[in-house]
Amino acid sequence: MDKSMLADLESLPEADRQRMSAMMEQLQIRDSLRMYNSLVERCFTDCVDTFKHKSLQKQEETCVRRCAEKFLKHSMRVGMRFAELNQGAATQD
Amino acid sequence: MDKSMLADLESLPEADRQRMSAMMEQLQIRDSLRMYNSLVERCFTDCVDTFKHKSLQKQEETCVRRCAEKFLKHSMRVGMRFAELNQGAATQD
Amino acid sequence: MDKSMLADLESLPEADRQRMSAMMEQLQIRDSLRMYNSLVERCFTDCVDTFKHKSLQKQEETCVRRCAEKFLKHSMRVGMRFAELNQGAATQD
Amino acid sequence: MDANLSPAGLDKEQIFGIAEKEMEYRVELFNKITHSCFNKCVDNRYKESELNMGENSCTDRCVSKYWQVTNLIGQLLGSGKHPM
Amino acid sequence: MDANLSPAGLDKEQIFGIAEKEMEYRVELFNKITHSCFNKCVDNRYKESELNMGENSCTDRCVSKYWQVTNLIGQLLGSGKHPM
Amino acid sequence: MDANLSPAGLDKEQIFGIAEKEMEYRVELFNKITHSCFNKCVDNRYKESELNMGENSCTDRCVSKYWQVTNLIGQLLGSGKHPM
Repeated sequence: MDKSMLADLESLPEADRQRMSAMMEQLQIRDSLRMYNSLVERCFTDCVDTFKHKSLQKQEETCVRRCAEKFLKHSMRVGMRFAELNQGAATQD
Repeated sequence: MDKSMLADLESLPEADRQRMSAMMEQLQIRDSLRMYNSLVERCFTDCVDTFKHKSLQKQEETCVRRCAEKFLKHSMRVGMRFAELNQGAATQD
Repeated sequence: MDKSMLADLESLPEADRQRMSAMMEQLQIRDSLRMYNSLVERCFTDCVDTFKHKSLQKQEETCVRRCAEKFLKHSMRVGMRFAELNQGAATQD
Repeated sequence: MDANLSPAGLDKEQIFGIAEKEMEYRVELFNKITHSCFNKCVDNRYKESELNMGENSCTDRCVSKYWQVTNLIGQLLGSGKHPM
Repeated sequence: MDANLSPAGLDKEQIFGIAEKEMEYRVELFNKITHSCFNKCVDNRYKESELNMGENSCTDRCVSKYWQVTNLIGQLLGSGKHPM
Repeated sequence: MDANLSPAGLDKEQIFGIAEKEMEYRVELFNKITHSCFNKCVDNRYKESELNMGENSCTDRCVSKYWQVTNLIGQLLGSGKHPM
């Protein structure tokens, strides 16, 4: 759907390309903030289950750290595979 | 809430109505893409559970096809009922 | 991230501040409608489980009312705590 | 875009803004009904690609009940002091 | 709208854009806290329409802990090499 | 912003609009793959902060299968009479 459209965009004058990249930048900021929000939600849901205290307990903090690190590593791996597939570089098993 | 507002819109000049319908078109494109994304997510979640292979297995593919077809039929039925209710055509049982 | 930026905004001329508050108003309208949608979804999911009738049964209606009231009270409480934390007024336990 | 700017200016912008939010709301409502009623009514083992009669009549009633819940909560919000 | 365009042009547009994203972020954070803490703290059988003391104090602690998780993960992201 | 307005006017606005939706779609697709494959492949008891070999290879296959499901459903939608 988009290949021809993106080709069209490359033929646009400089000013339009600038606007395009400003738009992408805005989308990336929004996306990063959403990713952050959903990461916090996931790790909170998976790691915090008791509410006898107002402060995070040591083991909850450890769990949150590991959750975030695992998720970020996972997310980078997905990003690499996703990029390969977007470039049609996927191979069969 | 909106009935009076939509009446106001109908009294707007031609140029505004054009802008309005361009806006609706944009929303429909975004909505279609979101619907597509959420349909894929649902059928993937329900149908794919083993990861010994890189390719979809025959039974997974069958499941995905049925899932998508069922969802689309369901969605069209909901759309008809939704339209009736929006028009105040709902009857009691 | 935002404190310096918001300070910048306060130094903007009147016209910009007006635009800013118009933007916030739009976001609040959208947010209220989303909150409404998600509240309905939650109470429907938790309270309605049988579909032998086309109309809400008495006990389902009672459940929905309680669900909505509880959620709104909860939401206001979260709002107060959230505001305190945003102002750095949080204390230790 | 410029062609649509009227002397009324900001007010018209606000009307468009509200109309846009209103449409987004309706689309989101439709999507939530579709997904909620699929979860409640349709067997997700997908043994066939047709909806059977039970699934269809469940869907009709589900949409109707969802709509009633929407109105009921709308009344609660409208009548009360809740600023939603 | 035109009245708000300044000589600074694009930069101001960017400031507005970032401020908008920032506000969206806060609204989304608030919504996620509200829903997460409702799930963790409030009995969803809805036997009454009041929140009891246990639910209220659970909510207070839940919001506090959610906030701490937000800060903790924010630190991890800020200190690390992760491009989020 | 004004500098970018061309004689073609509305058409260019539409191109930008569609390009924006397309990018939003890709971002959302990426996010859904990430979350779905995390749910399917990663142990959420978080006994360590590394992904083990099993989790990594599960992720690779999961992304590949998700992509195939996306294409399969895209074909169904494209070929059929469904207006999505």
